[in-house]
Amino acid sequence: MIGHGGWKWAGRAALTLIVAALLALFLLFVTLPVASLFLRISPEAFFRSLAESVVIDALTLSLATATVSTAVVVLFGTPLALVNARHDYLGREIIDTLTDLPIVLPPAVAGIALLMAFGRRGVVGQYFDAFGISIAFTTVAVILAQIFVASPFYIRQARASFEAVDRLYEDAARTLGASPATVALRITIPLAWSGLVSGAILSFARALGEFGATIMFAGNFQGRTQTMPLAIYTTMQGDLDAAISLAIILVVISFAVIAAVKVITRRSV
Amino acid sequence: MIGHGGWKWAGRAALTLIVAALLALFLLFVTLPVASLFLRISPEAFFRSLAESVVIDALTLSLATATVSTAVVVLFGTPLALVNARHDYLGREIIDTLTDLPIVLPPAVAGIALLMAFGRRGVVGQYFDAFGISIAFTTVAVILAQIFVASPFYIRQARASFEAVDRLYEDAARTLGASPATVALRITIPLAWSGLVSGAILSFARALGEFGATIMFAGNFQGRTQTMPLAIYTTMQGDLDAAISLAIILVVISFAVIAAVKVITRRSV
Amino acid sequence: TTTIEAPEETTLTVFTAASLTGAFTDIGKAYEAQNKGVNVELVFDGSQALRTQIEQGANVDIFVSASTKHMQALQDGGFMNNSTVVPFLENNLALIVPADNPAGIKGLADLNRSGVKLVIGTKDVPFGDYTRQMLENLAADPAYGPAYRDAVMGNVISEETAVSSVVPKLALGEADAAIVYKSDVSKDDLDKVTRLDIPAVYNVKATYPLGILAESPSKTEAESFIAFVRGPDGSAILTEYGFDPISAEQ
Amino acid sequence: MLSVHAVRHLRDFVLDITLSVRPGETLVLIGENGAGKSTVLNLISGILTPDEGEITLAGRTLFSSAERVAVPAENRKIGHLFQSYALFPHMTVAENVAFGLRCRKVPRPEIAFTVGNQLRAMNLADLADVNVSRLSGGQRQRVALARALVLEPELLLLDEPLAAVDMRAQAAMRGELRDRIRVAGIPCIVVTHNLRDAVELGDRLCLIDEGRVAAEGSPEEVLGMRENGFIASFAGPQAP
Amino acid sequence: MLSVHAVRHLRDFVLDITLSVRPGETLVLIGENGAGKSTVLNLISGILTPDEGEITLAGRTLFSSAERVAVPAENRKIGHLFQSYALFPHMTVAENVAFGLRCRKVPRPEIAFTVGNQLRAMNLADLADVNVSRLSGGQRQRVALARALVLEPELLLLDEPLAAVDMRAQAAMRGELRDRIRVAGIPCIVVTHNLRDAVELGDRLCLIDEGRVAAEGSPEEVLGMRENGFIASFAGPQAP
Ligand SMILES: Nc1ncnc2c1ncn2[C@@H]1O[C@H](COP(=O)(O)OP(=O)(O)OP(=O)(O)O)[C@@H](O)[C@H]1O
Ligand SMILES: Nc1ncnc2c1ncn2[C@@H]1O[C@H](COP(=O)(O)OP(=O)(O)OP(=O)(O)O)[C@@H](O)[C@H]1O
Ligand SMILES: [Mg+2]
Ligand SMILES: [Mg+2]
Repeated sequence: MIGHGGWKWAGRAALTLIVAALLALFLLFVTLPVASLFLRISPEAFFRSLAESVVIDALTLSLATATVSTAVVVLFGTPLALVNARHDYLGREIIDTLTDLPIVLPPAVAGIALLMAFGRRGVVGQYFDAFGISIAFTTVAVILAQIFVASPFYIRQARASFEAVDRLYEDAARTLGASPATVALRITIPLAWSGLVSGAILSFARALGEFGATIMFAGNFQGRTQTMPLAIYTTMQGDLDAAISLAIILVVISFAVIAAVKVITRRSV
Repeated sequence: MIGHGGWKWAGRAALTLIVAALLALFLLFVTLPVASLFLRISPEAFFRSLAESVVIDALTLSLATATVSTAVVVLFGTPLALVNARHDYLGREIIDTLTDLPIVLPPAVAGIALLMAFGRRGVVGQYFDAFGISIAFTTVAVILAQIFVASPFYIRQARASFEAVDRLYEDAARTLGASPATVALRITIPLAWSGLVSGAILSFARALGEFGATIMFAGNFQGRTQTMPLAIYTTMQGDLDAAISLAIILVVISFAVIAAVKVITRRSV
Repeated sequence: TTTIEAPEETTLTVFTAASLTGAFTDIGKAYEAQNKGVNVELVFDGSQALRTQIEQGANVDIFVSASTKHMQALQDGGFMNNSTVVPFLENNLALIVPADNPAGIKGLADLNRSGVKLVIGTKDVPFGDYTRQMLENLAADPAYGPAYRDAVMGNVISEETAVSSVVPKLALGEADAAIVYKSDVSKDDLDKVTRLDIPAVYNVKATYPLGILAESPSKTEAESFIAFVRGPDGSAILTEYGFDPISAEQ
Repeated sequence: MLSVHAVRHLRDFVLDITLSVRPGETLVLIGENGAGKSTVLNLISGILTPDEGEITLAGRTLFSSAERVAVPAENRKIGHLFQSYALFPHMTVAENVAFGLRCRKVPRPEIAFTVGNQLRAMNLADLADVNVSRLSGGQRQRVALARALVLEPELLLLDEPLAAVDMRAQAAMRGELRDRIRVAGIPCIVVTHNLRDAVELGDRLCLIDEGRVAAEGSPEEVLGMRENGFIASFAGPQAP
Repeated sequence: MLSVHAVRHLRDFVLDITLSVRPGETLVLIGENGAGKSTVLNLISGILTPDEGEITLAGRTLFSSAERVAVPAENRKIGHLFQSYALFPHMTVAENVAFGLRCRKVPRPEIAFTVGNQLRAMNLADLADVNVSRLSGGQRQRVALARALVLEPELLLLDEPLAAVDMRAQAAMRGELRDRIRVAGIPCIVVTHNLRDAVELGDRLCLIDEGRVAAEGSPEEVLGMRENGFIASFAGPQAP
């Protein structure tokens, strides 16, 4: 299956070519729209946007909140996925499916749901409010919204990766004196590493792009809750081209962050 | 690590309890908002909604389009992920990161990007238009929007699953006379199965919940492009409770579909 | 103008309908420039979303709605300080077409031609509701008639929930025409989209109300801000953005 | 002293074994493929849990269904060489061997020293920094053995420890293994299909058949039971 | 007739081997762990590609760097038993054995018949529907052997084929293997660390050392080279 440039292959070239063409088509389909965005604006307009305070605020907020929410998702999602991958308890599949639900909720509905749960009048939020803690319309709300919508992406992939790890290695580690925590940290997680990174990237990307739940649950306050997608939306009300500039900034920065994460995590394994 | 109800454990109970409590908290966080939605409406209102033609149209359209778009994503994404997992070519990581980009685009921007690529005046769309083919505002546009936003979720997970398959099995299959296609179909894909299913579920769920790109690229027309999320958003403008009913319908149906897929695919392995 | 020297900074949170994004951003800046110590925090979203947020407990001083319906709902719910709620703006519908106008639309009379791709609002959002009222007005006029209305509705390819998803479709030339508010086409977009006025006889006026929230802790500052919006400076900005301010004396 | 009584229901038969091994003694398990030899080792090391029974090692109860005790595998201090090696694929040879010491929080310099010695003793020093996925079959087995031995466990369980090791190294390792066990004075169980292992390592031989002890005794005694078909072919055409 | 000349750069040394095996002949490869025995088999079966060289089997050129030919592994018609078995973990025993026949599009009833025979011949009939992850080590190896043999390949490459098989089955399988190779009249290469395999299966013996052929000849000849330390320990204390 590994290419041998120049060797004779028995009639497999045609198939390879067709597959390659189809894949190129698909790649084109995914990248062309993104590329079209770039055609629309001039480099000057792009760099001008980068210097605006709204953009700087929004970009900082987006990167900070997406990082925090991804960290929370990884912190809680990893043990959850590990438990679900390794322990067979009653109701496991139900919990597994429950954790997926946020994906199907249209984000605006997710925002309403979050308000109804954690808002000042919410099922739980009212008790927080009694202690003077309000969550909605704060930066914390942005993070919660992102956790809510992005967590399934990490958890799902983490579970699949953990399931792919052969138990034999865990058994061997235990006979060598590793406690369950050590087994998880030193054996299972490293062996599932590429899947976990991949899931974290998905989740981070989803958090960065989150719009509907954030604007509903956290509101649209510059510097506090206005992330890049909200800034893009707000700009779009007046100036489509400026909004596209912002979108390109988001795409470029995300691309850079994701690529960097891939390089860093690959090296460390 | 497997529980032994009733056996003495040396001081591990406390740790287990703390972990369990944290996980329960996290689960609560994810499920509580969804549950809050349920508190909001009465069962009668719910069943009344189910019978409305808008809802039936939207639900049918949603399920049909999400199924088609997931199928397309799986069809194209599987070979792409396999190639990226198994072949090391120049630019592989760039292509890999490119396929992720749709996640970070806020959906509305994704919709604009799709218009700019495949719309009447789009980079590619203008040539289609010359042949009298128009994509925007059709059911096809709904499907394209879903493919665009949902494909990264499948491709990313598929690649991680393929990478987790030991090459030894593929080598053994080849010495037994299996062509590369047979190896992929009979060895690699079955061994990566649970990850692939998991990725397809993510992608299906994301397609079902898709709103922003759809309304921008396909518009909002009952029976043609009005999927459930669009119907929910439209209803929300007039009647929040009715919108929540619709959201619950979407959640329940999605839950059922995802659970069914899990059961069916688990059995077949 | 009076400069109120507040001992510490007051923040006024103003929930503003998305269609006022440009105008209120300018107004906010102008007001802050004149009133040191007051920080105007503007939050833009659809009126319906803002209403939901208020109902769910958002801390807001002023609500500026694009429709009387959502304001009324909040008044009925006891969220507003009812005596402060006033209509302050009018807006009219306008027909917009892409700058190069591929379908050659010169006015309402062209909207019923077959093949015209028309985008309007859904009946639940104000601009969609008013569009339907306008079509009824046209149907009642023998010059157009019910057949005209039906043909126009037959040309609708999408019923949008927000203006923000309409204008890009026109700006990118995807649709041939749309009916939105006059003010929805911003200065920046005027090179991509042409606005055609709709005769006043058929047009439907939208009224924008604003008001102070019952729970607002900064009622005096809020009143002062509203006075500014309705005063000469505010009106000038609003007019510039295509709105018709209702003068405070009425 | 290790003493084991364990019952466990397997797919085809019920495994029901009673064994005891004295410190410094090596018990060799022989038997057909699928007789349950590896399962016995798994039950002892704690990878599997018996349905019933009792396992004690050096006075500690590791498992007792009567007292509801089950010491987790990581606290049993048992060195277990798996039949399929189970080397950690994400680590180098040295990291694999160091793993157990790290779990015991041995200081780093001491780990380096101990591991270095162990690798030299097993002729693996050249391979210390090689990733285990790049080893030959026999090299893997030696690494797995080194990984178990370096912990100086209180009991050694070796599942076909020399099957993939080349002949020259086999002879050397067999000698080293025997010496180590004698010196350490710990009990040891070796599973093998190799007559030389049985004769040269075993103080006692135990034939497992369908989950039960079919014969037990000194190598001479057991290998002398020519009436048993398995032993006849194990001992080979010529008498041992 | 198989003839091989292959050069490949490995981590520690350059493998450079020239071999030939006649139909019906069995060549036994012996050598230290890491000498390159498994690598030779991988080069022949097409899992690895030589940097240089030529491989021909029964008149077909399988690989030639001069002619830029590299027949893909799946078209080489070579039965390859891997040292680590490589049984497909998602299939039962019967499905594993049937895999190659299915790839060749043999009709289903014929597959069932052939696989049934093969399983019976290898004493695996009881395990036909068992998932391979539930097999013992020796059972696995037998399944892997059955999977390679059932295809009636034009060349057999067996990497330590009996290492994990129990003694009784070893004797039987060794006999069966020898008969099969004779009857099929195909060349066969066996890697082993077992003296009995070498003596009973091998028509010729070849000692590999650091990627090169260090000695070659009839078993008697090679095992007689007592001056070679490896052979001395391989052949054991008593002469073969
Ligand atoms: N994971 C498992 N699940 C279910 N059954 C298993 C499992 N592993 C092994 N078995 C079955 O249990 C029985 C005993 O297996 P075990 O591995 O203990 O045999 P063994 O004596 O070690 O054989 P070998 O000499 O081939 O290694 C066999 O019948 C085997 O098929
Ligand atoms: N995947 C690999 N990548 C790099 N080097 C490898 C790989 N597999 C094996 N090697 C190295 O190549 C050399 C030859 O290995 P090979 O597996 O052919 O040995 P062998 O003769 O079969 O040994 P054994 O008797 O232990 O099975 C060894 O030094 C080994 O470490
Ligand atoms: Mg075994
Ligand atoms: Mg080998």
